[in-house]
Amino acid sequence: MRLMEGSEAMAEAAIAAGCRFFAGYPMTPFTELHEHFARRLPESGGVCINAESELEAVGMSWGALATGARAATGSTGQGLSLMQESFSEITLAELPLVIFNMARGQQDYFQSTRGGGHGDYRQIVLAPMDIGEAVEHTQLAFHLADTWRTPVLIYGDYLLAHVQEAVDVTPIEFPPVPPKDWALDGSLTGTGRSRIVSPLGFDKHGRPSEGIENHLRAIVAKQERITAEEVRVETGYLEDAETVIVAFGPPGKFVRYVVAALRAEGEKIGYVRPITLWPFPYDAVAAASEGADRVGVFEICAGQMIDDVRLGVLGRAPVAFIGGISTDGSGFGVGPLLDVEPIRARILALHRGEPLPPLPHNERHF
Amino acid sequence: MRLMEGSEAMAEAAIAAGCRFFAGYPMTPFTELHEHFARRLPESGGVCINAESELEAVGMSWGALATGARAATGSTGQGLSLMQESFSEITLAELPLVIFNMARGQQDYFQSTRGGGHGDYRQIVLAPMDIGEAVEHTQLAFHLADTWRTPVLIYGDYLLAHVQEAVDVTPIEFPPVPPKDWALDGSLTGTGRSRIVSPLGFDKHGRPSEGIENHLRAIVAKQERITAEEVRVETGYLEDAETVIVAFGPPGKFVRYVVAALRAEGEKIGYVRPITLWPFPYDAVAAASEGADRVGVFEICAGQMIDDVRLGVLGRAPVAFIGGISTDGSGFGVGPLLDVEPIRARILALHRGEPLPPLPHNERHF
Amino acid sequence: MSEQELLLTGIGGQGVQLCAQVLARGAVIEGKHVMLFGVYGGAMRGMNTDATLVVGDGPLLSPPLLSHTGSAIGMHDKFWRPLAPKLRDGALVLLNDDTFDTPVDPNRYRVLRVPATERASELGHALGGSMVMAGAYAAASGIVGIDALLAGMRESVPSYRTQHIEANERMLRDGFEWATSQGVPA
Amino acid sequence: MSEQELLLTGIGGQGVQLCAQVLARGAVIEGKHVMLFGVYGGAMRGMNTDATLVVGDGPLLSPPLLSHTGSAIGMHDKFWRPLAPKLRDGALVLLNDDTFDTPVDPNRYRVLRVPATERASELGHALGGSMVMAGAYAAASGIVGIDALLAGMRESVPSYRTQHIEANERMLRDGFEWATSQGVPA
Amino acid sequence: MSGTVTIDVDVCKGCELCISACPPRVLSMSQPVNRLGYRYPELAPGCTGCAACQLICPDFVFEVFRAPRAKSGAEAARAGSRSDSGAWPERPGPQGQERE
Amino acid sequence: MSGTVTIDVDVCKGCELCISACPPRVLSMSQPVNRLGYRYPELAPGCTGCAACQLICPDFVFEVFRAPRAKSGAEAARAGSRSDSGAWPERPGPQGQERE
Amino acid sequence: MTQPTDVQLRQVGHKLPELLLTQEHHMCPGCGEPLALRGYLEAISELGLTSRTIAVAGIGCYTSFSMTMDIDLVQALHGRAPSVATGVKRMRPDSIVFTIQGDGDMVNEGLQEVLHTAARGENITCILLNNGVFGETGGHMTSTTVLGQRTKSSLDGRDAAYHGYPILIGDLIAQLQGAVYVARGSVHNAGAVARTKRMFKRAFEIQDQGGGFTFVEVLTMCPTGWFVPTLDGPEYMTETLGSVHIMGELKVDGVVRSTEELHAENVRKSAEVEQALAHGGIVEHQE
Amino acid sequence: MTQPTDVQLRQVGHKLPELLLTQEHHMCPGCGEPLALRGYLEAISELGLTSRTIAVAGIGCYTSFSMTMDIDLVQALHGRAPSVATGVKRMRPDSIVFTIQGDGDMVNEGLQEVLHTAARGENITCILLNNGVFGETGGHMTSTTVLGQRTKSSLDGRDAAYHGYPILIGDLIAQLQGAVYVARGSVHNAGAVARTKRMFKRAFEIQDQGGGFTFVEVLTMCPTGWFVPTLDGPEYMTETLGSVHIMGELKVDGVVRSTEELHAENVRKSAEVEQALAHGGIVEHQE
Ligand SMILES: Cc1ncc(C[n+]2csc(CCOP(=O)(O)OP(=O)(O)O)c2C)c(N)n1
Ligand SMILES: Cc1ncc(C[n+]2csc(CCOP(=O)(O)OP(=O)(O)O)c2C)c(N)n1
Ligand code: SF4
Ligand code: SF4
Ligand code: SF4
Ligand code: SF4
Repeated sequence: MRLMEGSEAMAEAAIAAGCRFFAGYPMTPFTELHEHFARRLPESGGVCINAESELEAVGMSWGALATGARAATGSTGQGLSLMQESFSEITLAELPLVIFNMARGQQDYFQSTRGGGHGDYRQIVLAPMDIGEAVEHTQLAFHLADTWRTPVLIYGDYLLAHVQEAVDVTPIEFPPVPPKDWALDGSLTGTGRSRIVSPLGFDKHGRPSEGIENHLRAIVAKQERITAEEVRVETGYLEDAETVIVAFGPPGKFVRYVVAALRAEGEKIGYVRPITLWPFPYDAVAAASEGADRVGVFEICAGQMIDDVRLGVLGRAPVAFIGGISTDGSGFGVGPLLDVEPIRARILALHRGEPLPPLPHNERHF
Repeated sequence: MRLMEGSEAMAEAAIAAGCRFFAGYPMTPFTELHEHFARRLPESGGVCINAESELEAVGMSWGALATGARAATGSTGQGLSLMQESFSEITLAELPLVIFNMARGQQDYFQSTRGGGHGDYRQIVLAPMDIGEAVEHTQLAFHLADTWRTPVLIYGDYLLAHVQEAVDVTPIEFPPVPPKDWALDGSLTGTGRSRIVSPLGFDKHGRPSEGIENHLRAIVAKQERITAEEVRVETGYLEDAETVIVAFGPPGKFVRYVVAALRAEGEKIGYVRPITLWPFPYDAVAAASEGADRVGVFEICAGQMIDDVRLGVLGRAPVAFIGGISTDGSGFGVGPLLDVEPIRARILALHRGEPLPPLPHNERHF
Repeated sequence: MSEQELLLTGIGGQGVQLCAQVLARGAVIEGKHVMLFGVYGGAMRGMNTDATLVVGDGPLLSPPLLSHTGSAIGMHDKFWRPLAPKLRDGALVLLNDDTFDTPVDPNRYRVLRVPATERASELGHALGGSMVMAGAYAAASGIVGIDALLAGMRESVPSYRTQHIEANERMLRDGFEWATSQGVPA
Repeated sequence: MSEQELLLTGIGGQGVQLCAQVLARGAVIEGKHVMLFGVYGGAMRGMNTDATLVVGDGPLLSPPLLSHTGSAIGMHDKFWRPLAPKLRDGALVLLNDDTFDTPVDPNRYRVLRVPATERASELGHALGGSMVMAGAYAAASGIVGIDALLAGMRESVPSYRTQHIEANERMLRDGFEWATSQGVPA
Repeated sequence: MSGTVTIDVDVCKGCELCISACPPRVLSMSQPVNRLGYRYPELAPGCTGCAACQLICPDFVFEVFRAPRAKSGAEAARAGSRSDSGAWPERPGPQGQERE
Repeated sequence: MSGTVTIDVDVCKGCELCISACPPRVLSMSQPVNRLGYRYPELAPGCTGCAACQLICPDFVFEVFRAPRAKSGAEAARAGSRSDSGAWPERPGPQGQERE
Repeated sequence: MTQPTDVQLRQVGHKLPELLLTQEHHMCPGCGEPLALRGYLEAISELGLTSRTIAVAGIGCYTSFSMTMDIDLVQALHGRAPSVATGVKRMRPDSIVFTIQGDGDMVNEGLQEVLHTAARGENITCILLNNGVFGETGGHMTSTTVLGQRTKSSLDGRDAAYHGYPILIGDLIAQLQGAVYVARGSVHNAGAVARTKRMFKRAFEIQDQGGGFTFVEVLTMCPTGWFVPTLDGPEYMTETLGSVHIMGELKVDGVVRSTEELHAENVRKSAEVEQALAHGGIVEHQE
Repeated sequence: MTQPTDVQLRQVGHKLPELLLTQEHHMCPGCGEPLALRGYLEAISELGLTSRTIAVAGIGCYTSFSMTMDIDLVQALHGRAPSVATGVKRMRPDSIVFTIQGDGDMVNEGLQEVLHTAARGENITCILLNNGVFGETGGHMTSTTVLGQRTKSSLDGRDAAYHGYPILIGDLIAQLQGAVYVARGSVHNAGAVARTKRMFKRAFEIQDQGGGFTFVEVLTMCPTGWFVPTLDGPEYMTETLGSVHIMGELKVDGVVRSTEELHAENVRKSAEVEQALAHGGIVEHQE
């Protein structure tokens, strides 16, 4: 066990999972993750590039992936927005990119789960609530990416990046992944069997090309299989729960804590914590809402996951938003709402049918 | 009346609405729109720049907007993905950008309506079904953008860009928009009352700054007002409709045509055609589904708007997807599904509870 | 249906798009509502080039891609196969006799074989068959009169091609007169 | 609650973050579960710098931002105001006597005023108050013994600052002994 | 130096770049068109086998041969099923640069 | 040339850039710290009013004055409520570049 | 096509580069890009690098060669090829990695990619097919279009006051310390094609020796985008693009050469080629 | 602060530039950016351009001045200021439009923005505050960091083999035909600060006359990012950044000057400044 901040633990976990390439560009709170990769990858026989911009970072990772290497990139808010074109097309190129979205709050749920880029693509989104889970998810991410040949995004935040915990990064054993016979090494150049890694759906001349239409349909069909097989969710105290709270990531850990405390006080409240944001645990939410009187959604943003919750509940119970925008003065997404007290107050108000207390205001700039 | 392709009609309408700045970068099917602006804007006392890339195009428009000019940009798929960072932040800067999204099919619904960029922002999305409506929407877009100080996106496609119709571009009279006292001309420099146009929520020193948290909350509050006031939708044949079809844009025009024909044949089918995709006409969809037996969603993509339809229907009736991915060999989104016959067949199958016919395949590359 | 549909097909270089433009602009000049959509394979010679045209007296309801058509112009039969099923029974079908060999059932459709390339060549413009065809179609379909047709052509020719206007005019007239003399096929 | 919470506050330059690190690493060395979160205003001297620390014997349930705390270290009172309401009744509160003037109710909390800066100055390190404080807190709270504390400090000092290790050690011991001699306040 | 070329007329796109590239000017455009509808080059006597046409042709139409010693190239002229090779030149030339 | 400066000590961040920038070396750092906790410059006699300190100070601490003719600058030395101006130099200097 | 049977006849060059999977392509008549293609494909085979070469292609007309080149290849997005190639090379340091981009792709959309990659001294070869237009989208002006050049966005020729000045990308890259070899070829005639191929060889050889960033720009005809007859392409090109983007080896062994040097060399080389052609051949000995 | 009452005393320079709304800022001790700030703000006021100047700011430490400069201003995103300024200028051709960017903003994230804008000959002034690090995010290496320079990502100094070479952006821009005036100033001492201010004036004057694209780079200290004591900032800077990014007017009236010329000039100017200081003053006459 070593005291590590989340950024370091994630970098260590990535390396333990065989990640050998990383490229990034500084932006708070992503910067430290990049720094840890920069320090540790060369020591582990890998490469970390201080890319000159986010666009270049994602391009470099694309290239590394095309050789079959496990590779990752990441950023924050603005930087990830710049990478959206590439994310969309990397999905079409079926490359197993791992993306660290060290977000400022939870305002990037739509971008992460609906694809901020063009097209019908989706990426698997894992939302760890704390460092322990981040260590697990990071390794899982590389496994899922290779299994499905599709990008996997880890949704982190300022807390996950900077909180320090005593952790052990133990490599996780996963079932084998499909062989990467598509990976390029130049060896088939000139043999008539050369390969192409492309988002366009065309193979080399002489081999049957699916063409764009079939390619897009095949990607969507794969996404439907992922939807069926890869949903992950944690629930608690749902039996007889009158009020169900849905929350994810570190705020989900706060909610879990509060709900446990309220249960101890005898309040019939339960929670659903989506672990994969895409595919979203619609069934779990539906089941949880079945006997409930109300569903509350807590997000540190204006309310985005609530769409998915509503799609899961589908009218079975009223769905209310109990989160809100809350941030420090720098916009890093660590505001006064992210605290046990106000969360408790909002959950209780919902539970008792009282009006929600007003959102607390950030008073300090840090 | 003059025969014009949609691209030309939209450029003319924009100029009629007072647009004086445009910047873009070629990409099919956006290219022609840009060409028409390049030809017509200088003649109209405006400026059109052949920007060196999409990122630069949106930056230039940002600058032009900051001076109070009516300005626009646009692109297609990949190009719009690259602009997402700017779209998000322009929304926070409260600048009235008009965006022409000449999409390849309808696969960019999520990106357009959920914000492909980071954060909680939304942009008003208008989806004309044909040139006549595009001429109207283009003018409306500039009006709404100035009224709300927020970006408005026009969702077009290959058909809208290239179909030619005989049209008259008549300027529309709108109520006055708020004065642009925030627009920069340098005149307040050095007066102690200089202005700042910024996404960050900070005003000049000495004036009360809302700060990031309040600024984000204010933007969201504005978006809620837009949601309440700016929904636009067309419905038809809904009285006694057993089957309701929802579709938008040019495919919506096909659906309308087919539904009209089926009604003429006595089938109890109606349609809802969202005109604003954001804010989405949830109420109209809810009302339409009230007495219906089923709701069908037709989109030329894997199914994205269907989320919004489900959020509107909210369990009142089963919602089925009857669209699909369909494109020509170049990926421009004009595939064999976009045809009266297959649409008719799919609507009828849904209506009669029969299995959907298989999706037609593109056989020609053009 | 008060909306008249026309489907044009041929191969690159035959002037199919110009033919569609001339008819469309002619109809606009006559105050008609018009919708035109051209699909073509880019710069490549010999690739398919299609267009669809809808003309009506009032606002058009028809979408721009036609499932069915009441009339067609076939300049070449290379890419005709997938289009053939779109013809409505009784459709007016004008074929370029010189380059369209595929048989089209004259009992089911009103077929007019136009010696378009041949007549154009006689007028000294081997590549002008599409103008003869436009003239013939205008006459046979009645969607646009000869004056508007000629005016439509003048609008359609780009500034750097104005030298062709006169020849085009001759070919349009020729096709128009030829078709008029033939009478609309039954 | 088997999880022990600590809130630290001070102003930039006082060593608050180092103090938290040393305590945290010490606890890890003793096999405890530890969670630490530092919030600081960046490079600016005189700005607020806070940290929260949770220590427990098993996996921690507490989230990293504390609504309430069972103990606190106040190195400076400049940014104390918003934190004061977080103290649980009976919380252990260690204050740097030299720079913390705001009164803290000794009836409600177990307050220990540590002459940290003064003792550090006497040991020749005017800026070392936070180390004295760490020692004092370790003793008063019992979350970590002196050996693990010293080892934790050694891990916390970056390679280019190793020259400070010895002095830090002296100050940690001093604080630990001082607090032990005082006994835990009731 | 003497040589000859085979001309894969069916892939020619009629750009005529070879015509002016040919130093002895022994290529000229056909009257008939190929299956793509383009006119294509035809070879007149006098080819030196310099390969300029091969290098300048964007559609890879030319195969070039050279006779190191003066010799009838009638066989070559007949070779190539789809070729439209011109007559074999008479003049011998100096040994040029060439490659296997 | 002689001059003096006023020093707005409370905004000084103690970077010491002014110390080495001063040609006659009449600035030196204080022992006490200001409200931000930084030491700040103090002026000794001999200032020429050259304004080097003003130009190099990132925190805009200095106001600089020059006496065109040799003259006691005691008034200036006292001026500025929060200033910590040093003694007025005695030596006159040549007329330097200056501006209103 | 069968080989002539007479053993006395010796084949000169290859009809088709070995590394092409098919002869057919959909480029326009008179397009210069296939000529450059021949150059780099033959350079790879002739240097014996075939079984360890990886290409990264940008988006433009040349993209259709991604499917027909017999090379392990990554299809990049518009503008992004140099970064992608960087990632490839870092994970496959023993491979020869090169990019193919057009001027729109490289000097417009992705200008900073190639500059950063060059400055970083990445050990790859970037190839630019420079026709001064976005061919693929219909012939619009790019950042390399020279003053006076006709494009769809500048039908009367590029005008500095209205459109700004061209970027001489080869010259700019030559200024970067990380770039060791920078050359600008052309395909306006057979001699230029042959010379350009030598540039490709030089660049690949340097890369193979771990020499650092190498760059070969090739001026190519785009009669379609320029709205000129195919036949006039080469001459129009030398008069416009060629007179501003000066052909030659701009930087050799890390040393930048002056425009005067280049000019003198160009005059000399042209004379040599004409002589060689007059003597019946310019295709080089296999190296 | 009140003015001295003795009429004989003449104020030299201004304590605070007129165009600042407050004296306070949150830059680190010893930061060079406020020194450059003084230069361009005073240049604007002294040239009488105050009431028609519009600024566009990038994202870096200097962004905090967006709120405190008394200038109509657009806050751009990281890297995008030159395009934003282009849009502003095209709609306000009579205004003076300038950008403020750091090396991270301009030479990393937005390298192609400034190059395209310069090539286009856009009639604006781009200002670069070059400290060779991303100050704001904690002092990481940028594309201008010189070999051997210490940053958070290169604590042992930038190493060419590992990190690549720096981009000398001023020199690169000087190569572009659209750029008419390119200068590189510095703030390592009072003389350099004064000289840099003259560069700003020159640039703004040219813009005011519609001359075209002007560019002023300023080398600034970032002791925080370099991990050096504030006191050592200027010297560390001249030894690292300053010895590679050579100070001087790199391009005047469209003519690029050689490094030798610049060196000679720098020696001469330094001597002049020392003399001036010895004689008691370097603040210029108001123009
Ligand atoms: C991000 C993005 N923007 C625009 C396009 C559209 N596009 C495709 S190819 C092309 C131009 C290619 O020009 P160039 O690289 O010069 O190659 P050429 O076609 O001239 O061979 C453009 C703009 C795109 N594919 N992606
Ligand atoms: C797209 C994007 N990527 C990254 C960042 C994070 N970021 C903010 S400031 C900065 C560096 C600024 O460096 P520079 O421009 O050199 O200015 P300095 O801080 O050194 O003054 C970065 C990377 C951002 N704001 N936006
Ligand atoms: S004005 Fe000149 S002499 Fe006076 S204190 Fe400042 S630097 Fe020194
Ligand atoms: S230069 Fe300014 S901030 Fe620095 S020590 Fe001197 S007065 Fe203080
Ligand atoms: S458009 Fe230009 S570059 Fe593209 S294939 Fe045609 S000639 Fe070549
Ligand atoms: S980090 Fe560097 S650039 Fe930023 S304020 Fe501090 S010293 Fe200045």
